[in-house]
Amino acid sequence: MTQLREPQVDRALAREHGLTDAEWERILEILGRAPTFSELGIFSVMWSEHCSYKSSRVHLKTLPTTAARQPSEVIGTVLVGPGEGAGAVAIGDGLAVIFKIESHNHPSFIEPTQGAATGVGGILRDVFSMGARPIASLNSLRFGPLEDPKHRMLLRGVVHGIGGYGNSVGVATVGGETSFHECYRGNILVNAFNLGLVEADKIFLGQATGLGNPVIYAGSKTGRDGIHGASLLASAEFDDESSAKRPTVQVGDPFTEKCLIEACLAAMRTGVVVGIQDMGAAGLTCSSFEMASRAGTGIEMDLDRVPQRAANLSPYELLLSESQERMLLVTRAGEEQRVLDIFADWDLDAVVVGRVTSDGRMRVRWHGETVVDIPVDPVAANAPCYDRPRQVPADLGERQKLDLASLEPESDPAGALLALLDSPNLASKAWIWRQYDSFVQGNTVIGPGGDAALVRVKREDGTPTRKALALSVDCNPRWCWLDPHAGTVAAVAEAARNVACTGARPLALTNCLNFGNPEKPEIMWEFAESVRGLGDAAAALGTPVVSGNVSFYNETSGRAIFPTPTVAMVGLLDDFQRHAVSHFAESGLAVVLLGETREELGGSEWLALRRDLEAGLPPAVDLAHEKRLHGLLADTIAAGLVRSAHDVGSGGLAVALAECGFTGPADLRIGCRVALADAIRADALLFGESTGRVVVATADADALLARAAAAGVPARAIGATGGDRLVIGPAGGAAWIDVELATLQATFARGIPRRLESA
Amino acid sequence: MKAVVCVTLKPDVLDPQGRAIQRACATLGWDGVADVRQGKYFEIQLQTTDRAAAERMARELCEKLLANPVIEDWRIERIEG
Amino acid sequence: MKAVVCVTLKPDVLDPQGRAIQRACATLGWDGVADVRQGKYFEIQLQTTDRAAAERMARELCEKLLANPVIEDWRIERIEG
Amino acid sequence: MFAVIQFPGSNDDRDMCFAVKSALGAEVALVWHKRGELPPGTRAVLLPGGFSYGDYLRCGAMARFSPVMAAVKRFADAGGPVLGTCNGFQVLCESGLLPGALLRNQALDFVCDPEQRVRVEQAAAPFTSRARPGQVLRIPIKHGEGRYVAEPAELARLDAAGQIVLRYCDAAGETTPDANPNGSVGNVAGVRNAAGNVMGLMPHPEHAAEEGLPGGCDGLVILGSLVDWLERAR
Ligand SMILES: Nc1ncnc2c1ncn2[C@@H]1O[C@H](COP(=O)(O)OP(=O)(O)O)[C@@H](O)[C@H]1O
Ligand SMILES: [Mg+2]
Repeated sequence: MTQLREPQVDRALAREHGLTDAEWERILEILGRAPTFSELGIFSVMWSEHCSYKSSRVHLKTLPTTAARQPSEVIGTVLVGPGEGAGAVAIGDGLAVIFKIESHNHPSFIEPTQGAATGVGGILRDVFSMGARPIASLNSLRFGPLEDPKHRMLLRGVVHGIGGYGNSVGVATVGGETSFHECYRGNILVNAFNLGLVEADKIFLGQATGLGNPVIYAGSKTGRDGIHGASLLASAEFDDESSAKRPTVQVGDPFTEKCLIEACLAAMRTGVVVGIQDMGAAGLTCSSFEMASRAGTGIEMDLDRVPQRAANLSPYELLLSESQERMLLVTRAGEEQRVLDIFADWDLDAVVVGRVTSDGRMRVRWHGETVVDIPVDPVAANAPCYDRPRQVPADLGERQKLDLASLEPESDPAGALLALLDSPNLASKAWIWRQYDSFVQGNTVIGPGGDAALVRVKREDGTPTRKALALSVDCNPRWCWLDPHAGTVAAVAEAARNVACTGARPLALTNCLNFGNPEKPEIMWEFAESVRGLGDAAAALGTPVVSGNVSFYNETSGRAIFPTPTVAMVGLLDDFQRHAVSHFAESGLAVVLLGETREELGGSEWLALRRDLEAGLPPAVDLAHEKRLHGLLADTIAAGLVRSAHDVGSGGLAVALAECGFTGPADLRIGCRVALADAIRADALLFGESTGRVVVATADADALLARAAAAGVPARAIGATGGDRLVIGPAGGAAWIDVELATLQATFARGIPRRLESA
Repeated sequence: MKAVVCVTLKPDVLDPQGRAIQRACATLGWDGVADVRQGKYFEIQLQTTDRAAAERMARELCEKLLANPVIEDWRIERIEG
Repeated sequence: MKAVVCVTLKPDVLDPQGRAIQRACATLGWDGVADVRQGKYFEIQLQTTDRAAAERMARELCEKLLANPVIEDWRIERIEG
Repeated sequence: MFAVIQFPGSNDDRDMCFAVKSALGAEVALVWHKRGELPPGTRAVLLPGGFSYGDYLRCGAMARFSPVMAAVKRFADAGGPVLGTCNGFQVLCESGLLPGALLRNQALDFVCDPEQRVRVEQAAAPFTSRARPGQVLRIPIKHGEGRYVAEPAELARLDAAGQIVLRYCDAAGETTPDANPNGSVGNVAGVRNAAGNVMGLMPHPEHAAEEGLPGGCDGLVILGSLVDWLERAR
């Protein structure tokens, strides 16, 4: 028998494991003795920021997580809220959607292709482990400037990783967002979202119930990869030494994942599975502890049975490995063979590695020796929780200062429009999404390129329904830096507005909160403000927060990223054939602007690009107006009154009108002629980013204006579609902008490829 | 001169391709195939006639472009020409 | 024994990956890189101690699985053990 | 009955079944790759898209050794119609049931385009009888390794024998380099065997088979031709 030779476990080693002295004392208290090396490893990962949410829990608790609507068969009811693998919301017809977004920032910075790929793999497992078939993915990406060759390489690598994995597993990637900013030069963001479909009464949870039930390990073999990978990487700042103490980065195996999806869904159909969870961060440890903790049980495990890829893995390594594509299942005792046979048919390893016990302890044996014996709850449910000090950033006043009166007006509006369309943040992301399979599974009604994606709902047995889900992921990090509360409110509002532009009603949201080091009071203030904004907006719009993820320590050499609370909104449309697209679909329609344009240039793309200034207050958000606007869109699109609706976002009205002209099918290009009468400065009219605005095209402007008035939504007919130019001017005066659409389109299309081709 | 370079995944890193090939061998009845690791192979034509210079260039290429040191090892198999 | 095998595209088949690497070299300022061809590299652990048997197995593997004769050439680089 | 072969890693298998069943009303069954025989009553075989065996090594290289492929080969040798789309096309080439090979796209990137056009070069049973010669179809593509290659002599022979069925083209039907999404020689998008009963194509007809979705319905020209042929042969 191999003798276990492990380092001396003491306070110093605990510190090396990222545990504080107070946490070490707490471990001694819980155990009544010093932990074994394996136990120390377990405490260290389970109590890491990544797994325990110790700095964020007090704030996240305040979020609205259930819909006001009841009971459970009603559309919009939250069936599973935060805490499980992902959140679940009823969509009627006995169906539910399950979705979540998660970060894979640090791994993607170190190895962009594999880091992004394993991010996609992880979020898929969160979704299908609950019994849902994953049907649509989104991704939110942030890089440093494309002028930096390293960031061109990172962009390429990340996109190859997301595509390589998502395409192989047969899940459509239907949308996302991508932006570039100096603040991400040392720390890119890769947030991956997935949504799955499940029968509402067949949702599986990660729980180890039933005394004596077998615990099954299924999927890839365990290797030495990623020990302290995701968990510790995501729980500490980056510095120049990160490369030296790098853990082994995991490589994704989408083929195994695809087989796992099918095998797990088949296993769940047998009716003998009582609980299932993926092995994500902290691998076997985290999944077994969480499953036991949720069920109030214990687990007894024999590590020698774990399928192993490498020779001589120690118990510490077996417990902490973050090898990908692995699942943990609990089945009814005596019926496990049915499940094992299914995995065998898919040529996947599946082994009974333990049993459920009743004493609330985790007992792990290795080579006949007990290497772990700890109570489950103090490790899992009762992990440390900190209310960290917060402080308003010293320079916040400076950030928010902007004197519009002294700001030189735009002298070349057409040039500004071209410059905006060419800028990486606004330019076409087609170079990215053309590399994603956006229509596998045959449900994509609107793929990437519009405001929100639209995915028809088809039952697992292949029966199509008329319903569709609208999906959008959004955040304006600059706004969040200028005012984290207002910026986060705006992110929720924009995501919901994008969803509403298809005709869908916003249902619920998930979020990924990417921030710097929470131990710094200024960062913690940003975080708390952002969570407050998230809660306020979610409550006002009636879209509960059903799942989410926090990514702290997005800093390099002491410089934090802008606060980046990514919001992904899911909406529901009753009839997928009755939807609106975001581009003009016909000539001769009236162009109507819903919402009001105010003199707001703070935090705008125009200000950053043309005045080299990132300052001011972000535009105000009126959540009551937003809600009315979303309702108006849903009603008028369902009534066939509105053919196209496009959110006015970054770059303002001029950019939105240009996009309406050329983001449709390749051979469809429709210009418009628009007159703006508001009495505010022209550059704010053209490029200001006032929220709550949507450009719609309609064949019956009078009817639409009447509906808008009845709904209390400001609306004004501003022009008509047609021709091959974009013409915008003051009412009755010479045009500010009069450019051929083809020119605008070429600029928009080439913005990113052009930069990638450069040396 | 020509440099021949091989880039392989580090031993502890999962090699899904190699594993899939090994499994395929087993199902095809080639039981004797115990393990397969797949890597990349490069033939690089260098505009130099100096062996040492060629080796230096090849090494730099491997370090900066052909391999990601986080997951891959590289080896200059030979310099010929 | 271990067989090391290389599979390369036939000379007249376009190798865009190799070309992309060559171009990247040029833009990175390494002008001396005239041409790059990329191929695949396999390390195969064979359960035999007989060199001739190992060679036979490796050859069969190449012919039947590792290379597609329409587009690829293969070469047993070495048998070691 | 149509048999849709399901390899581990197949992705468009269920979509293919859906298209054949709901758009054409034909009977269809998913057939697991480990089966040694096709189900009784099989009248046409469809090899779907996806990433069989992860497409590790080479696309389609390992799927051709799946037990069911021996049965598919016997079926094809006996004159039964076999259609491979995307990964299915790759499997057919690797199996030697179709000439040529499919390599990584020239631009190296995966390409997804719901608006790809192809021109029908041969309007004939069993796969393209519903088309006019020269007709332009809009059929989506999504693949990373779709660059069709064959030696020049072989290609000339295929052309002369009418085995090149589809070529990538623009909306006007011109087979320009710009309309070629992956660098295939001669813009080849689909070929058939000498006997004419085995065909492979990179585009996905099953994703152009439903009104109201952006893929359109041109895929039914191909799948429907096969249905017509089976009706007539009955
Ligand atoms: N990383 C990505 N992956 C997939 N689609 C993307 C990605 N980035 C942007 N897109 C798509 O490009 C379009 C424009 O994105 P964005 O500029 O964020 O739009 P908006 O400002 O309307 O929210 C959207 O349809 C979006 O889904
Ligand atoms: Mg957006």
